[in-house]
Order: sequence, then C-alpha cells, then structure tokens
Amino acid sequence: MINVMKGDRGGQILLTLILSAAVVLPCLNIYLPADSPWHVSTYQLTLLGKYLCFALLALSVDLVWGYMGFLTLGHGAFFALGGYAIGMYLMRQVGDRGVYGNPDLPDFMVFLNWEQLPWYWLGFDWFAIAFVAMLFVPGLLAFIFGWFAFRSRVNGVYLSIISQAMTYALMLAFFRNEFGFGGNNGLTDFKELLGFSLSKDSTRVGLFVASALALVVGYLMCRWITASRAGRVVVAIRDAENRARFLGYKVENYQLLVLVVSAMLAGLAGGLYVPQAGIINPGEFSPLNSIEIVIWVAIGGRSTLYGAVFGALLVNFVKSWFTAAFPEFWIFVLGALFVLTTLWLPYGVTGLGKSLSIRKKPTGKEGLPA
Amino acid sequence: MNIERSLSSIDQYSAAAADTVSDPITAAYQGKTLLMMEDVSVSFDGFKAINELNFYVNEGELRCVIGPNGAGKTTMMDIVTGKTRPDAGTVIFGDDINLLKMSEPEVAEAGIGRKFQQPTVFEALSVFQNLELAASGNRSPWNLLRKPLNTEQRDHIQQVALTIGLTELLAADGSVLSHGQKQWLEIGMLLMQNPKLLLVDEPVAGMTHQEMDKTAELITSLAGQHTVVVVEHDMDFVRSLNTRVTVLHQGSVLAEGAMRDIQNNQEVVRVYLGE
Amino acid sequence: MRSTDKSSILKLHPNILLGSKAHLTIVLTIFAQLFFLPFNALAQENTDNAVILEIAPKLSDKKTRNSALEQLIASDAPMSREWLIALLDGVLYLRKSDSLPVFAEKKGKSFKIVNASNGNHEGEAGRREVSKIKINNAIRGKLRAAIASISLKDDDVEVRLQAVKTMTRSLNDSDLAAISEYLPEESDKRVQKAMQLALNLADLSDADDQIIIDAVNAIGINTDDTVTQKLRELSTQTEAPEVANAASESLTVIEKRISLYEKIETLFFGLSLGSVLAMAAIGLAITFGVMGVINMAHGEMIMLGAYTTWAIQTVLPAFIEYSLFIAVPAAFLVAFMVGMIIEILVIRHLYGRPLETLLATFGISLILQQTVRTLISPQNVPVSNPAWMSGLWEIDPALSLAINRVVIFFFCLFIFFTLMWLLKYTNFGLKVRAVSQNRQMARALGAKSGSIDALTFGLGAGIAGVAGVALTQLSNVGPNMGQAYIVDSFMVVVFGGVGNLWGTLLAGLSLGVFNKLLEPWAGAVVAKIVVLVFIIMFIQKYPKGLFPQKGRAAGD
Amino acid sequence: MKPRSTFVHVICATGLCLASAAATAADTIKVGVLHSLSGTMAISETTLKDTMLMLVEQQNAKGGLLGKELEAVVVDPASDWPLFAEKARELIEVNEVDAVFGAWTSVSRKSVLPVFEELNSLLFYPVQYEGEESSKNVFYTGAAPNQQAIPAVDYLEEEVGVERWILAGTDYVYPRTTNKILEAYLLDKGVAAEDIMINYTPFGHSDWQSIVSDIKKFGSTGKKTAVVSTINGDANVPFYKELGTQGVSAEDIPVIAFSVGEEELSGIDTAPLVGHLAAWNYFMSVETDENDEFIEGWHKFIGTDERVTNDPMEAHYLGFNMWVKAVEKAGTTDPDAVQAAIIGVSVPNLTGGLSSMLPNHHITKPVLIGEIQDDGQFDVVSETDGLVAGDAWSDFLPDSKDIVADWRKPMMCGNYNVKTGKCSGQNL
Repeated sequence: MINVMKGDRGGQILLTLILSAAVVLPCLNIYLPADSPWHVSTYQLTLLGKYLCFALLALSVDLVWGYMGFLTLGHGAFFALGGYAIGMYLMRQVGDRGVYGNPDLPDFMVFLNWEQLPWYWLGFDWFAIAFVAMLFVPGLLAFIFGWFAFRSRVNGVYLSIISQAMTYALMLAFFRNEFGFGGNNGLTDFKELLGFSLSKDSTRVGLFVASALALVVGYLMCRWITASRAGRVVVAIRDAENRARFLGYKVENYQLLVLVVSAMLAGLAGGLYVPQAGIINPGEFSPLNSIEIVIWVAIGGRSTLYGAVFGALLVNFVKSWFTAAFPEFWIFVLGALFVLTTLWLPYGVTGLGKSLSIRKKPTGKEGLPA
Repeated sequence: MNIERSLSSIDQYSAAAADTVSDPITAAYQGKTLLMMEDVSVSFDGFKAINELNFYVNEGELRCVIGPNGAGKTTMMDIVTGKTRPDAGTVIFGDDINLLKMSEPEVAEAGIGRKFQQPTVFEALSVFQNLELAASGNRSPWNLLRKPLNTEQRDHIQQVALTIGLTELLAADGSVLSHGQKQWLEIGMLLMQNPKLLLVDEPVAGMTHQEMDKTAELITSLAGQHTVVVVEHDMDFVRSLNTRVTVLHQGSVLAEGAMRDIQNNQEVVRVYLGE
Repeated sequence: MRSTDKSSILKLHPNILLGSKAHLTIVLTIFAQLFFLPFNALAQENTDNAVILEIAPKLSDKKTRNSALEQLIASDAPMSREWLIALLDGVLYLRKSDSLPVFAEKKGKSFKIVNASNGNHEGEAGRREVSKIKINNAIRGKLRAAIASISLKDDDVEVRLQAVKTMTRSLNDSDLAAISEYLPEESDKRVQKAMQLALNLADLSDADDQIIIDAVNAIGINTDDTVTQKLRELSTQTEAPEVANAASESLTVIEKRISLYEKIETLFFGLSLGSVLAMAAIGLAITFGVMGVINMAHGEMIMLGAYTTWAIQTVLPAFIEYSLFIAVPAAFLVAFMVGMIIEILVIRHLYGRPLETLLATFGISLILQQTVRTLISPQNVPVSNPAWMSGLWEIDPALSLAINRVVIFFFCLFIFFTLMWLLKYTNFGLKVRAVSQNRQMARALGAKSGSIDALTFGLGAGIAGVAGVALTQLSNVGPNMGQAYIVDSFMVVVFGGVGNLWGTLLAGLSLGVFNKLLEPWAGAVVAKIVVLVFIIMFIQKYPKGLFPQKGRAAGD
Repeated sequence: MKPRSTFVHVICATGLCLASAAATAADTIKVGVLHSLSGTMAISETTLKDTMLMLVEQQNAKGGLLGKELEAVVVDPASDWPLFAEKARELIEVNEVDAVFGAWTSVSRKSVLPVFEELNSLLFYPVQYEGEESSKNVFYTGAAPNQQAIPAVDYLEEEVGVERWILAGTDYVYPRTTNKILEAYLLDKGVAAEDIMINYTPFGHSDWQSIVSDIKKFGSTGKKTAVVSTINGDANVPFYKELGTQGVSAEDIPVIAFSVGEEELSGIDTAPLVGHLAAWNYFMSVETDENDEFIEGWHKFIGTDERVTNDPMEAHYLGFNMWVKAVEKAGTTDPDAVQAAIIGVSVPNLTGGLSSMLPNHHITKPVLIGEIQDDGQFDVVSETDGLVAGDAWSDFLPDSKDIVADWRKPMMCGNYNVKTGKCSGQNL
C-alpha cells in the first residue's frame, strides 16, 4: 500500500503531517496541563477533526473532478447521506433519554405523532448496519445516478447541473417533516457513540484520531486508484473521452467506479463529521455547500489530491478564524480569496511553484467545461 | 497537373475501379475484403454528408482517401468507428462483423483503431503512459486497478516506441511533444492495439517536410502487417505513399485507382479546381 | 375639479398612492373632499356638528365604540360622512389636552392638525399630544359598508361599482332601497348589472317560490361567490322541490364554468411562474449559455437591478407611478456596468478555463451580497407597486388575472424578443455570435473579441438587472434575493439546451406550467422535487437539453 | 523531536492556538453574541447583534457590572447550523464568556443546546419558538406558543367571529408545533375538522399564486375565515404581495402572523396590508416611557431614526436586564449561581409591565394583537389583561401535557413527568 505514495512528494509530506498530528496533538491535549502554552484544547482538536472530515470530502471531490473531469455540484449529498446514516444510529442510541422519554421513537417522531418507527430506521440501533449504510447508501445513490448519466453520455455542464438538481431535490425532501428525518431541525442532541459519551474529551480525541486515520486511508485509496493503470485511464477519459472510447475502454464503467468510490469516501467523511459537529440537518444538502467543496479543491489545487486536502484545511481554517476575528468583514476576505486565487494561482495554493514556472496557455480543447 | 496527358476517360476509370487486379499497386496486397461499406447514407439537418457510399478495403492494403472539404471523409470514419450511426446501408468488418450494431469500445475491441484529425494524445500523461493506455488486454477497471503491466506488454511498448521513433521521449509528458511527434505517438497508440484496420485521419496536417517524409516512411512500413486507410489532403504526401487512392465527393466515391490515374481524371480535376 | 383634487392629495399624502389599487379609489376621492371641504365649506356648518363632537370620545373607548359608531352612521350631521372616511383612513385623532377631535396629518415627527368639526387649523402637535382613534377590521368593514351606501351617487364609475359590490356581500333593506332608487338613473352598464344582481340576490330570499325561481333564471350563469352560496343553500335547504331543482340545475352549470375557469387559472399561474423563471434565466442564457461563463454572480445582477428600483423609488418618491419606466433602463445600465467591470477585471483572464469562472464569480457573488448588507442594510427594502400594475383584471367573478403578473409575462416576452432581435439583426449581435462560436476566427476577421466579450457579459448582466426590476413587483428585495434564483436559473438554461435562447424561454415556461399543474395534488414542496427529478431524467434521455446543437459543431 | 515541535509551531503560528493567544483580561466580564451576520438569517439577526452591543454599551455607561467593564464578543455563525455549535464552543471555551445571547432559528438553538449543557454556560434565546423544551442552561425570553398563538386565535374567534381557519406555515418545527397546538385547541373549542385547512410550504417559497387562490376559495363559503400564518422570513414578502395582488383584503380574510414584525414590514410596501394582524409581546408603537427611552437609545446607537424596533429586540432587552440583575444578586457571574439567582427576577418590560423569570426558564409577558398600519407600524387592537406565563410544555399536546419544568431545588428538572414521576430529557 505504501508504495503507491512513490512519486507523490506533496502527499508524503501531507500524510506525515497528518499522522504526526494524530499522535502528537492528542498527547499534547492529554498530558500537558491546560495552562501550558503547548496545550491543545479539546475544542481545537474537535475543530481540527472537523476540518479533516472536510479534507476527506474535498479529496473525494478531487477524485471525480480533478481526475475524472466531472465537476460535481452535488457531492454534499453523499456527505450528508453518510452523516444521516450515523446520525440515525446516534439518535437510536439516545433511547429513552429523549425529552419525551419514549424508548421506541426519537423525539421528533413522538412530536409529530408517529406511531412507530418507519421501516428505513430499522436496524440503525446497530453500529455495524449504520456504518454499512454510511458507505453504501451514498455509494448506491452514486451508482444509480452515474449508471443513468454516464450511459447516456451526459457530460460537461449538463452533468454538473443535474448533480446539483440531485442534491437540491434531496434537500427539499429532507426538509419535509413527513420524510422521517427530522425536517429542518435534522438530527441532534446525540448522547453517545459505541457507548462512549460524546461530551467526553476522550471520545472527542478518539474521533479526531479516527478522522485523521480515515483521511490517511482515504488518501491512500485515492492514490492507489490514481496511480494505477486504471487511474491513467480515468485521466485519459477526462482529457479526451472519445479518444479513450476508441481505445476500447468502457468509459462509463470507469466513471461509475470512480464516482461510487468517491461517494463512499464522502459518506465516510459525513459519518465522521456528524458526531463531532453534533448535528446533521438538510442544510448540508444545499447546492451552495456543494459548490463550496469544489472551491476548497480549486483553492488547494486540483488533480493533486494533496491540494484538495490542503485547500479544505486552509479555507475552513480561514473561515473559523475570520468569523470570530472579523465577523463583519470576513465574507469580503473569503470572496476576495476566491477571486484572487483563481486569477493568480490557477493551480491552486499548492501549485504556486507551478504557476510561477509555467506561464503557458491552457489548451482548453476538449473536456472543458467538464 | 497535366490535363493534356490525361489518358483516362470516365469509362476507363470505371473499368479500372471495377477491376482492381489491373492496378499494379493494389495487386500486391490483393486479399480478401476486410471492410465493406455498402449503400451507406447519413444526413445532418437535411445535409447529406454521406450519400449511398460504397467502399471496400482489402486485408493488408494501404489505402488513401482524398476529397475536398465536406466530401464526407471524416463522417465516413465516424460511421466505421461507431461514433455516427448512418441512416441507411451496411458496414461489415472482416467476415461477418456488423459494425453498425457496435459501440465505440466494441468497434475498437473488434480490431479497428482510429487516429483523429486533431492529434489527441493524452497530454497529461507521459508518452509511455499513452502507449500503455493503448496496450491490448483486459480493459476492465478492476483488472487495471490491480495489475501492473507485464513484461510482454512492456516489451511491446518499447518496440512500438522504436517504430515511431519516440524511444527517447518515453518519460516526457504528451503536452511537450511537437505536433509531428504527437501524430506519431497517436499512430503508435493505434499499433499498441494490434488492430487489423488502422484509420488514419490527416496524419501530416501541419507537419514540416522532414516530419512528413518520416511519417510516409512510417505508414508505408506498416502496410502489409496492418490494413491502413489514410485520409489526407496533402497531395505530395499521398503521392509519396504511392498507393491506391479513393476520391470522395459529396458523400460518395468519385474515383478510385492509382495516384497517377487519379491525377489525370478530369472529373477529379474539375472537383478539385472548382467549376 | 377632480384632477386638481387628486394632484393635491399627491402632495399631501404621497403614501396613499404607494399601493393604491382600484378599490382604494373610494378613499382617494373621499380624501379629496375631506381635505378641501373642511377648509372652505364646512366652516359655515360647524353648529350642526355638535352631535358628533360628543360621539368622538366614545369612539376611542373600546366599550362604547360600537354604539358610538352606529350613532355616527345614523347621524345626519353634515360632517358624518367625512368622519367615517377619516376614521377608515386612520386620520381622525383626539387631542389629549381637551379631547378635541382633529384630522391629523403626519409631518415628520409631529402632526399638522385640523379641527374636525369646523375645519380650523390648530397648528402642530407632537406625537404624544394626540392619540389616534383606533379601529379594527370589524369596524373597517362597517365603515366601508356605510360609506358604500353614500357612494352610490358618486361621480366615479369605479367607486359606484365598488360600492354596489360591497353592498352585495351583505345586503340589508336600506341598501336595497338605495339600489332600487338609483338603478333607473344609473348610466354605466357594469354598475347596472351589479345592481340588478343585488336585487335578484335579494329576491332569492323571498318567501314566494315563483319569485325565487324567476330570480334564479334572471341571474343565469353567474360565478359570483354570493350567488353560489345562495344557490347551494337553496338547493339543499328549501322544501319546495321546484325551487331546489331550479337552484341545483343552475348551480351545476355554474360549477362547471367555475372548474373550467380554475383550469385556465392554473395555466395562467403556470405561465406566470414560468415567465419569472425564464426572465431570471435569460441573462444567464447569455453569460453562461453563449459565453460559457459559469456565472454564479448572476443572482446578484438580479439583486442589483432590484436595488436600483428601490433606489429610484427612494430618490423620487413622487414618481412611484413612473418609477418602473425609469428603473428598467437604470437597472440595465447599473447591472451592465457592473457586469462589464467584472468581465474586464476577472472573467477576461479566465477564458479557456470556464470552470475557474465558477470559483471567481462565486467569490464576486459573496462580495456583492455582503457589500449590499454593509452599505445598505441586511434587511429587505420595500419596493412599491405602482397603481397601474396593481389589482386584478376581472374577466369573470371566478376568473381574475393579476395585472402585475400579466404585465410581467409580456415584459418577459418583450425582453426575450428584444434580445433575439439584438443578436440576430444587429452588427453587435453578429459579432457576439461570431465570437462565441469561434474566438480565433472572429478575431482574425477583425472582431475585437475583448470588447465584444465585455459587452456581451454586460448585456447578460444588464438583462438580469432588468429581470430584477420585474421581480421587485412579486418578491422581496434583499441581499439574499439573488440566491433564490441562481439554482433555478441554471436548471432552466440547461433544461432548454445551453446556448439556445428559445430553449431557455420554452424551458422556463414549461417548467412553470408543469410545476403549477403538479402543485394542487402534490403540494408545493413535492411539486418542486418532482420537477427536479424530471429534469434529471430528461437530461439522461436528452443529454443536451430541449434544443441541442446538432451536427458537427456539436462535437464533444 | 524537532520536526514534531516544528509542526506544533506551524499550527500555533497559523492561529489554532487561539486559546493561549486570546489571553483574557481579568477586569472585564464577557458577553457572547451569537447571531448570524451573513447568510440567509443575517436579515433578522444582524439587528439583534446591534441590540446587544447597544445594551452592553448602555450598561457600561451605567458603570458596568460588579464594578467591571462589560465586553461583548461578537462572532458570525453565518447561518450555518453546525457552525453555530462550533462558535458557541469557541465563545465559551476560548473567549470564556459568562453568558451568550443569541440564536434565532429553532435549529440553531437545537444545535448549540448540547454545547451549553456540556460546558454549563448560559444562553439567552430571544425569539418566539415552539416550546417543548426547557434546559437548565437556556433562558427563553421570546414567546412560548401559549404567549402568542392561543391568545391570537382567541381574539380572532371572539372579536372577529372567525369560523374557518387556515393554518399556513413554513415546513419546520415551529409552525408544525404551533399548528398542532392550535388544531387541538380549535377542535377542543368545537370547530369542525373541515373548517380547518393546514398548509405547509418550503423555506423561501416565492410563488404563492396557487396557495393564495386556495385560501380565497376556502374563504368563499360565506363563513368568516382567517389565516393563521407561521410563514417564516423571506417567504412573507411574496406571500403578502400575492394577497394584495389577488385582492384578499384584511376585512375579507384577515391574516394573523406570528413571525412578521416591524423589521419584516420595513421591507414591504405595507399599504395593501393595512388591517392584517400580528401577535407579539411588544410593538414599537406601544406608548410607554420605557419604550420611548429604548427607541431613542436605539436610534442614537444605530445612528438613524429610520430603524424600527421589534419583539426579539425587547426579548434581548429583558434577557440582558434579567441577567444583569441576577449577576448583581448572586455577586458573581458563575453560571450555577446565576441560574439559581435569576429565577424570580423581575425587570420592567417595554409595554408597561414587569416581566419575571419563571422556574421553567420562560418569562411572563403581555400578549398584544396589532393591526398593520400603512406606515409599517402596528396598532394594538387587543391586549391580554395581565401577563401570560410562558409554558414550556404545551397543555394541548398529548405527549407533553403531563410534563412540567422547574429549575428550583428540589425538582431541578426541565422535563418532569407528573404522572410517572420521572425526570428525563436534556440534563440527565
């Protein structure tokens, strides 16, 4: 597995950093006294944990956009579905500790006079099932979506826009209270995960470490795909879909494979994110959220994997910092960041060197916009 | 072009076309028919791009297709490779393979390789990777995810690289190649597929003279082992290939025969020089 | 006389006209009299108004309010009508110091007051020195009915018509007497008809069965609510079978007619929604469809247009009626300029990298939104509907179309055809098409693609701005408003086929109608979900939208 | 060892070690302000941020609190619900604020609730809401359903004579609960089920043609009909515009709204809306000295007298003053002490009464019904005789009628079931 990292300098550095963070930061959190300047608070760890989930999400977008050329405007849907799967498990863990003390139904169902648990909630008492759902529900949606879209050769902006329509429709559906997922309020007020109380520091540290590991595994997985011969086929499809077809590749199979893997990674990111954020609601499906993910990737630099990770970390960090430091002006800064990066750093922040050295005109022949 | 020296009347031409054995060049490659297009028609928005076209290529033959702009050369290739579906007609490959029922990858699988007018090598990939992509074998995603190249395939890539003269550039990105090198790379990619039939669309457009000579050499060397159909504008190049030529006009065959005969065909001259 | 009155009111009470509609005319006319009669005519009549002076304090007490009102309505004091109107319009105040009833007109923070019984000017009073005689909806209804009976002899046809209609809703004997009295003198056909209907309706309550049956026949097919209610009552509650039969027969026909009108109405709703979708999308069809810029700031161009309308209404409060005519070109210019600036500063450097335009324009959209929040206000701003765009166009009592929606529908077509003309038949349009199809070639042929691009992007933005003007008439104007349209706009453009303006128009209209057809049985949310799923399925089947570009140019 | 510490340096340098950077000055008391300044909710919440800044400034002018200066810490949760939780945690853990004033939507409150409970801090929530909640750490200074919806319906029935009801709302928890309570209440009162129509629309719904047309039809039977609107935020403007367009006047079918106040009206041309109603606990037009002073202070603070005041602003005014009083009473800002001290604290409200904090963490408020005027203000047409006590758990919902909340010892429970004698819910 490790040899897939050969030749990926940026990735090597990144993974080393993430792995060391996964070891060092929890130690600093646990073993150092709170007043030490080196102490890392649980708040910061959780924050970083959430960033890592976003980074995994960005990674999954880079896989389909950067490598396969499908500018997805609907990846938030996969993330949210994964999140909902884990959220449902967490809801079931609440048991009779809800406000109405009903052991069989989550609060919002009691409140909406549901008589019994709808069938699609069955089984979510078990983590294993929730975990499988977290990966396979997004995967299945991606499969269905891709199976239809790729076979009929929907591409370019058409593909992007229908992916947006997909997440938009899901958002509206999840907003509906009748849909059985808590409507606008979504799922919240979780108590514990696998028996560990979510408000405990140790659980949070554990989630942080899990997020870091998931990101590393996700990265290796993406790298495994992109560095394989199949990965080169995917790039070939991105740059010249028809050419790849004439070479005898069943293009839609490759596209489908990559999309499904990517959706599952996004689902995993969502599943890890929810216990750390403490809430999942239909807002995660909103088209603007999905656009934001694309922007993380673009800011970091697409088609490099590590760029996506870096972009997600950077933008979210900037957002966290600025919303507190310049609550009135941070939107301007963020907006300007997007504009300036596009103008001056066409290869993203991690592609700074490349932008400086190569001043060549992009060809932009085929596959764009894609 | 000396019209005075024209020996062929239309009738003579027809006789020549019907009786391929009389042509010294194609006679060398005489074999059974590999590609057969009969009564093929296709129109776009009322414009007949291909009009009852009949076109035959024999195994091992090197054939040039020429014709003015809009004659239907590229559309013909599109039909063969499954990109465009004709409104009518039959297209048979080999003994009994009906190409009209196949998708692009299936056509490729059946042994037809195509080189596009615009060189479309994968610029983000190295020359080696470009050739690797074209290598034959199991093309399922699952297989390509797990299995690296085997020695045999590596050797094949080296060998093809030698044929197209890009051995030294194997590690270079597709994007840094010159125009001519891209064309050769693309031909190389076709060769990697071990195709029975090679369709080569305007291989020398935009090439320097040296590059053109080299290309002619390359293509001629391919003939025999492969069946090659070359679509080209450049008459010098076509002449240097010294092979049987088909002239397309308004979607159907106007003339067919050796270059020197074609050059003297008045109908062809009229079409090329304009009424 | 009348015209001078109206113009004076404009000066006195500009905000009366803000949302004025047909039925406000009553108030308007009466206002004219209110503010002019007191100053001249009423001065002489002050002695007779002593009775109503006593009523005034009682009006402001909740407990005695109703009886006081009855008293006022019954009173034949010369000022009673003016008082009724003043009450209805909320300009009747009590001066706290001496309980003197006054007409008060707000002047900045204080009031200009006029003695309500004799029309003498009483100078100004602070906000705290006067208290309004408050009324609620029930009283407002009574007042309107009372005023209606007085208004039967008004000079204005609309006022009379409205008066009869108000009366018809709750007929009483005195109203009927008045109607019978004025019917022979009435000259206007519509008012005559309304009066006749009122009389016929009254007959429906008659004791004599034959009179009822005659009245049912006389009414014929009339889809007015009051008629259907009464007929429904008759068909179920009457003992006489002939009457019940006559009523239910008539009712069946009427209900059939109503359900037909409902279908027409649904279609109209759909076309109206469709025209909004199309209008919002046309600008995008240019920037995205023709130029290939994934313009996320499109919604903000709409917003700029809407804010321009607001700004014009704020700067020129006296010209609300004409504000839209000024706003359309102004909004176009503002959005056009902003669009040009965006193109020159940002988009220009991104050609050949259309995806990056998504990123940059998203940033621009954030900046524009927050700029409006910071410079103007995070809150919505009010935009008034001019009178000529308000109200209903009543085709039938059961089918009336909102005038503003009809106007917007045609406005949408107007924008569309103007744009088509611009692109098809002008030199500029030729260049736009040339540049969008083949940049290098167009440049080689001498088109300055740079300036053409800037102008084209400006055009797209400008049209979005103009759409913004129209949308102010239907929806809110706030920093977020652009976000509401961006996703839908992209759907419309893509559904119609990128690069095809006809496609955009038809896609907008058909999605609107489809949505509205679904809404009655699916509800608003599900209808929208179904439409989205439909778009997804449609694109699977037709990967290039409704009107794909065909042939070789389509290449991929 | 070296690379690792370098990494920590990098993290710190890039600002993640905000905790150590934001060293707290000991001589100030910090108050967190958690309102969206961007995104969809900025439209409503920005005003509340300004209100809090004004209240803090005014308190400091009066000499601060416990001899210390008050300091407002403002963050922007950007209308993003998970970000609300993150920012709440940041305010409490990093900035070490003593109380937080904020949140608007139900979901944002639900999102931050576990944070406040876990870190044992205080949240003052200023918006009318659906009830069915009482947390040890949250003070609900907006109206509970019984302080808004029920009196409003009573008014319509008794004074206006309404017999047919349309309950129209945005599809989320507040309208759902309110409508459920109202439906139960109306059925209880003998209204026939077919005389009640319930309709839900999505957030930001903008095309109201069909629904208004349905409302018209529903109201054309001759029985007096009214619309009880829990339509949220941005959807209101097109809704009212459509009412005006289709000629539905307040005399025919009055609309009573629970989410439309002065601020929302300032974005609408109100001339066609005159006579429609709203139920709140405060109107800007109320004439009292406290209100005059408040409005004057607001205009001075915000720099223009164009700006209006509204009910949630009063709620913050009440909440802030209650907190100040409780801190003074307890002599400390310690959350537990303040929690204990604040119950029973009374402060003057802006409508001439004295609102007090109840043991269930809701407050007493008057209920006012106002009619919209053409100047965007409300005319009070009805007012409850006394103050109404906020009820956390509705008596009209089968699952919550047995539940009570009392945060005094010995019960100390927000969720006590009087039948089973069990305390369940948030603070287990």
